[in-house]
Amino acid sequence: MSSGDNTVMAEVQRDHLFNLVLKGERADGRAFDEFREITIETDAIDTADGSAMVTLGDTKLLVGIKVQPGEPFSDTPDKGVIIVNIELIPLASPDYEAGPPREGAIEIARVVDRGIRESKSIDLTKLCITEGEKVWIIFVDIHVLNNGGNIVDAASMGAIAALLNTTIPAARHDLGEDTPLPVRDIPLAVTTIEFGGEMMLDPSLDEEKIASTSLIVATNTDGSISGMQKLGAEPLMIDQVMRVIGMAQTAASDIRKKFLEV
Amino acid sequence: MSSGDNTVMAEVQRDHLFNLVLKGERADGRAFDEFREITIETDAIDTADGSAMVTLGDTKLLVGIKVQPGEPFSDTPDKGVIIVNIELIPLASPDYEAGPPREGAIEIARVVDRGIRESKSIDLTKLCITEGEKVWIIFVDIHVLNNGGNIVDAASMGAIAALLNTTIPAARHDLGEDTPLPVRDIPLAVTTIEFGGEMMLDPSLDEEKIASTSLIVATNTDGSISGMQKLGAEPLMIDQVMRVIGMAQTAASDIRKKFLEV
Amino acid sequence: MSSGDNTVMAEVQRDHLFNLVLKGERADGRAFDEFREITIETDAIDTADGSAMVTLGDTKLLVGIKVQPGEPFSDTPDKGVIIVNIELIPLASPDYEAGPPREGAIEIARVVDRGIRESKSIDLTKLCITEGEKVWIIFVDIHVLNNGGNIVDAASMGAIAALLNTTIPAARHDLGEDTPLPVRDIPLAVTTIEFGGEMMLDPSLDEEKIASTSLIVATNTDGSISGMQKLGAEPLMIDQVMRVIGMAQTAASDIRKKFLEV
Amino acid sequence: MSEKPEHFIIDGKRLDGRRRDELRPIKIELSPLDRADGSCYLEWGRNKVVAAVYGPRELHPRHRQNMTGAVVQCRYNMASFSVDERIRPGPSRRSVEISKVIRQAFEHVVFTKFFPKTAIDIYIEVLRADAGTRTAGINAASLALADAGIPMRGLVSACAVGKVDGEIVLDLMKEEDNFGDADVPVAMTSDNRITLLQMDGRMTTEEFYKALELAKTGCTTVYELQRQALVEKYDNEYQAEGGLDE
Amino acid sequence: MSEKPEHFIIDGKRLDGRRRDELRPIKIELSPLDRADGSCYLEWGRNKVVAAVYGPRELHPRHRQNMTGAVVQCRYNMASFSVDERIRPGPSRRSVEISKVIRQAFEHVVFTKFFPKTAIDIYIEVLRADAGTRTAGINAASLALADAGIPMRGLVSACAVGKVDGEIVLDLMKEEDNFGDADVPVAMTSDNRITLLQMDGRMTTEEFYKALELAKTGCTTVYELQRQALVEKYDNEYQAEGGLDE
Amino acid sequence: MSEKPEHFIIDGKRLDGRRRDELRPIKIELSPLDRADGSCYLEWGRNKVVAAVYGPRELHPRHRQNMTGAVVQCRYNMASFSVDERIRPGPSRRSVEISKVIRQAFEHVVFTKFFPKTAIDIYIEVLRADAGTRTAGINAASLALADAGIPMRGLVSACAVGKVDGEIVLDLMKEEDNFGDADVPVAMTSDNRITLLQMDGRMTTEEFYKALELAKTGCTTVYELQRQALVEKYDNEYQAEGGLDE
Repeated sequence: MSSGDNTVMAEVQRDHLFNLVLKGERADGRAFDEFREITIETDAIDTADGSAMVTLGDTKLLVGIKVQPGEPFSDTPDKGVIIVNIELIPLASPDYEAGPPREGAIEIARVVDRGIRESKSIDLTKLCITEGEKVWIIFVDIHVLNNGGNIVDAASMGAIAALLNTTIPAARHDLGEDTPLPVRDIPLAVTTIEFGGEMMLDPSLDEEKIASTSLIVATNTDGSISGMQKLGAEPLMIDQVMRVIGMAQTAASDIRKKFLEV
Repeated sequence: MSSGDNTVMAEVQRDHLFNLVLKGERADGRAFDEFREITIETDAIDTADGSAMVTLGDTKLLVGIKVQPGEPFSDTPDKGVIIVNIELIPLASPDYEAGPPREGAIEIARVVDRGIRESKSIDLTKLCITEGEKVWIIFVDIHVLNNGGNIVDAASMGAIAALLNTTIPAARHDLGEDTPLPVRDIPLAVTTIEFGGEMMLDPSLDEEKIASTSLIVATNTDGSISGMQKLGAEPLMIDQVMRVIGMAQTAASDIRKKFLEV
Repeated sequence: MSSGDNTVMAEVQRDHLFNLVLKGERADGRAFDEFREITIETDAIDTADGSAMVTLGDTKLLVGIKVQPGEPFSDTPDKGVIIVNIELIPLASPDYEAGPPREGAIEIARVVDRGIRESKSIDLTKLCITEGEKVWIIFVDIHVLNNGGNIVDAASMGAIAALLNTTIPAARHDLGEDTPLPVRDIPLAVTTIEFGGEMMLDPSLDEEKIASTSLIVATNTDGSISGMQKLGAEPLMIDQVMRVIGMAQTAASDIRKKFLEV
Repeated sequence: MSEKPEHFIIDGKRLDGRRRDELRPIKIELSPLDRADGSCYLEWGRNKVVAAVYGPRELHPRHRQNMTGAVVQCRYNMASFSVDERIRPGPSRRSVEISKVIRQAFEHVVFTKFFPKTAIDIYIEVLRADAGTRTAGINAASLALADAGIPMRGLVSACAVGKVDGEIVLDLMKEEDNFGDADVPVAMTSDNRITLLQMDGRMTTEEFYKALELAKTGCTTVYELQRQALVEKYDNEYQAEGGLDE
Repeated sequence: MSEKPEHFIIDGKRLDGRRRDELRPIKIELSPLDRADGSCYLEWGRNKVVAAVYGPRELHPRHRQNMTGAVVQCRYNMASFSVDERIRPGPSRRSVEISKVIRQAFEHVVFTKFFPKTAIDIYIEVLRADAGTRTAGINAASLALADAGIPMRGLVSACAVGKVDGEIVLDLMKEEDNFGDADVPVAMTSDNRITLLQMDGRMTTEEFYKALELAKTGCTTVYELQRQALVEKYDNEYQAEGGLDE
Repeated sequence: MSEKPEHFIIDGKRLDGRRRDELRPIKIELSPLDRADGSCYLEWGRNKVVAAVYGPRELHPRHRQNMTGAVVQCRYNMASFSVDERIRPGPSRRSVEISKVIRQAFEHVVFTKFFPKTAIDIYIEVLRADAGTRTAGINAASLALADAGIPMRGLVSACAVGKVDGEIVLDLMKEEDNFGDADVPVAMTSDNRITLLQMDGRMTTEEFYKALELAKTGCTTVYELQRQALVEKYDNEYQAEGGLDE
């Protein structure tokens, strides 16, 4: 299948989608700035300290949080640690292979990680147990079950939803009473692809494959930006970037209100 | 050679062995429930804390035990640890390759491990030095030198023979006097293959290759069962399983008496 | 390129160099016992605790030293540790590949390591901080930037030059005042190749490729030998070995005086 | 980590109220994933597993191909958050062994001969683990294979039997698995051909025979649930496609 | 590890005396390595990086080849002694990500179509790191590509912009990077097409726009330095080869 | 770990009673393993090693094949229990280096040209290590190659020489190796062509010359033992096959 990317079928599909774009349409009938259907179910897994099952169109993923005491980094002895990991397991797509995470998975994990970290959404100083010795380590494990396109946005929603749902299991470790993880902001990463000169949100799998370039923008509740990553070979102009930022802010605000500020 | 498995020669050999089975015979003249010649030489390696060199027909392997202080598992703070490892080194067979242990080696190691562990042959609570901090770790390393078939049974004999021969090197670690490792039972794994509707013990290399299925049964001195593993695609019926258990018990009892209860 | 090693071009080059050797000549006009131009620039990298940039003809490499507190080996509780590592990064040659160090890199690192260690150039007992608990670990990282032949000799010069330039960063670790690393001797490894019955020092890349065999000899300031390694399939006779030792001693003495005893 | 209970069976009831021969509740959802050729989500007590099947499809690298039939491959994996103590991602010795025995549980029933040179890939992900994840995985994988339209002799059904307080019981829950005397995972076809059999612990021959017989009734119950799930799905599809008018 | 400074900008001057829109000094040396097809050594403030390019050359294994163009590959690596705390040799998650975004920064400008089935390999080694190693690496790699004679639409120039003390500044130094509010590495062509864009930290939309505009002027300055280095080199070669008489 | 002895040589005798130029006892058993094409078990003092040879046989992957001759490969490995402190299974930097120098010790003597595209694999397992495992391994491998019928120019024989208490001695035992002043492993053909030479420690040129001469006599003694083992084996086989009547 992946070997078919350069074939006649791929050409035909590309042309078809391009012609639609010229008419201002997308294959599934959505507007360019419209997301597919979203569901977010928290508390999905009771062995996790926080969890969320997300569907975004056909995309389905599960985020599980584990909170454990551990050593701080030597350059931030008074801060907790967040570790975001994404597993693109072969169950989720014919294109994924078993083995250690590859470039693509590492990039997604790091982009989601920066979105959370840079927004200062989690006050890491509150996760210090004994300075220089013991802090809470927050493992955010993103388990993709079905890749229907736009893993990044689904992972971003799932990660913050699961964090909002997380309890610090202090009692289990004889470190006092359980408390909810303090979350101060709701950062959301939104992916925009460029194709045929148009900008589109929430790419489906087919759209993702033919996109010339894409830009991920993470924004916060107050509209500020806390992360950005350009993917793909085609360049972008400054005005295009600014337009994408606006689209991402609006979309993130909608999703935040509908699904996360409850 | 391994690429020849699907060839005409393999077909011919299969037919030949099948015709023998119809006549109630095996290629090397043994009865279906007869083991090849066994030798077990303990104390083979004086750098090990216990050791045994086993030959089983053409199969030859060396088991070395190392006992070292180390940390217990967090869920069993008052118990020692047994770690069984098998090395199918390329010296032992044209079919083995260098590299980390593969599926087959891992399975054998785990089956031998369970046979010992589940029989409670080693009283792990006696291997505790300081609860939660320090216990004796028993490394059982099985080094296969010549694969002539039925590695599992040879490894099982070698492992328990070496354990019976093991000294806890307490003096070397300033932890009191050396004592023999306390062994309470003599579990033995016995492999039975099914071929042509017949059940045969101790498969040779050729028999192993053509077996439809095989069942490993670990039994103890009192005849109780402490481990079982079915290998291969062909299914077994309940009555076949029960028949195999009987064969394994008898064979194990013979081997135990002849070689291990000295 | 490396696939061309068995080609007609390689044959032609071999013949050409062979004909030169018959006339007592080398392709670059050097005498058989003559080194290419050497430059050694120390203090090249201020994030390292010691460093040296070496050029040897076209060969260019950078040695960086990092000194960190760490645990001693259990069999030498009162001694510091030297760890020599060489990175044959793909930037340095079309023949190098990314990935963990291969046979060749490991051998070079170990030969350079032994040259330093066995000469007792560094008094490891002076690197003990708290016996059995904490000692200084000296990481000697050799970063090859351009492989123009004879990496070993360049690495050996670079390693000792960088060590002579190294400060123990005690203050940074609250372990007293910074002191220079005590270096007692200046061991140097010199490579001699055999080709067409002649012995030649400091092989260029082309000469290295066609050498039948080579012998690395590490010698010290007093002329004593502190390391040797034969590479390549062709055998050597005892008198050849002794001749090579003499060449290596003379060459090392020259280099030591010119570049290292300042 | 909980403590070992003093008794596992009190007044004929187990810790979760079940009888000795009773299975935990099972919930099956077919085809939850659309990228895979077949898939199944299954809850078994507090276990949550999902299985997906891809294939028959081209097998790389080529030297692994079998000229005379499909190669069945299996990867059993536990999500890092599926148990109390976080699991490091990646294969462990345990998961490698379980992947192998699950694969062999299916090699007999899949008609591999129809698809030379291809692979049939079974992926099992444990999202939430209680005792019995391998048998739950097999039951889900069996349905995912059917959902993918892979030709098979029949379904494989699995359950574990074990021994606690000296008694043989069906379908161990976590405490029974951790602190009990024996655990016997079994998989079989609907005509009681055993395709997976493992054993941990210590049992007499008589106990073991009783255990296998109990496993047989357990697998039969599971088989009925599996069959029903498939029937429902095809009924629904049939009606969705217009029933008799089609 | 230094402490966070109280102020980053005092009397309009930054900690190292630069203005808000001023780059650190840049020094370029072309073709320092003769094994590579093209190479460049670059110092940027206290950063020291070297880039080498090999290719177009045969790509192995074959299944990675692209029938319709060259495959651009990139490996960004930090020497173990390039920072205060020794780095373990080998790829890290960070270096894998940076290698990827650098590769994509060049895929647009390299005329890959001319060289089907081949690889163009970009290697970047950071010998001494201050803030901004990825942008320094891109600038060096751009020149190494030119030095290797790889046909390109134009050079790629890169610099970072950031926010400290609430102000947008050009080309963050280490303290500004470690303790500042935001860091935006940008790479673009001479006609301001952005080929790399990342962002760390927190900024308003207005600040971000200002940052991009500042990055544009920074990249333009870098571009002039790159161009000048190439012109000088070709001038020298021209004269070395006999100037007009040739 | 034992302590360093005060003297290594007392009244002309070494710690184990040997003279300066005396080898430890050597015991050779040919063909102990039947799966390999050739094999040899060898005890040397308290060292116990086994060597096996496979080949000439097909070499995979194909790009490693040499069109003009066999590729000699070697894997030297120590069993985890072969020394006092357990060794983690798998290759170490030390074993990789030793595997390489052993391979090169044989490349000269094996007639590789007869077998293009194939591999000749030498496997050496150290079951019990005292000092001198690499030389013991070479001696065993040399016989395993002969046992496998690989055409060779001749046998390779190896031993170590060293320096203790300021004197040059043959065949270091463990204490001498651990605490002595130098160790020189040597392998050579019966006409004294050196195919392996390494050195650890510190020696003057004169001492080194003496060491090599002593190694020569040591290797000659080893060669005689190797030759004798082969002669005995072929004598036995000849008689087993019926002697003159055959």
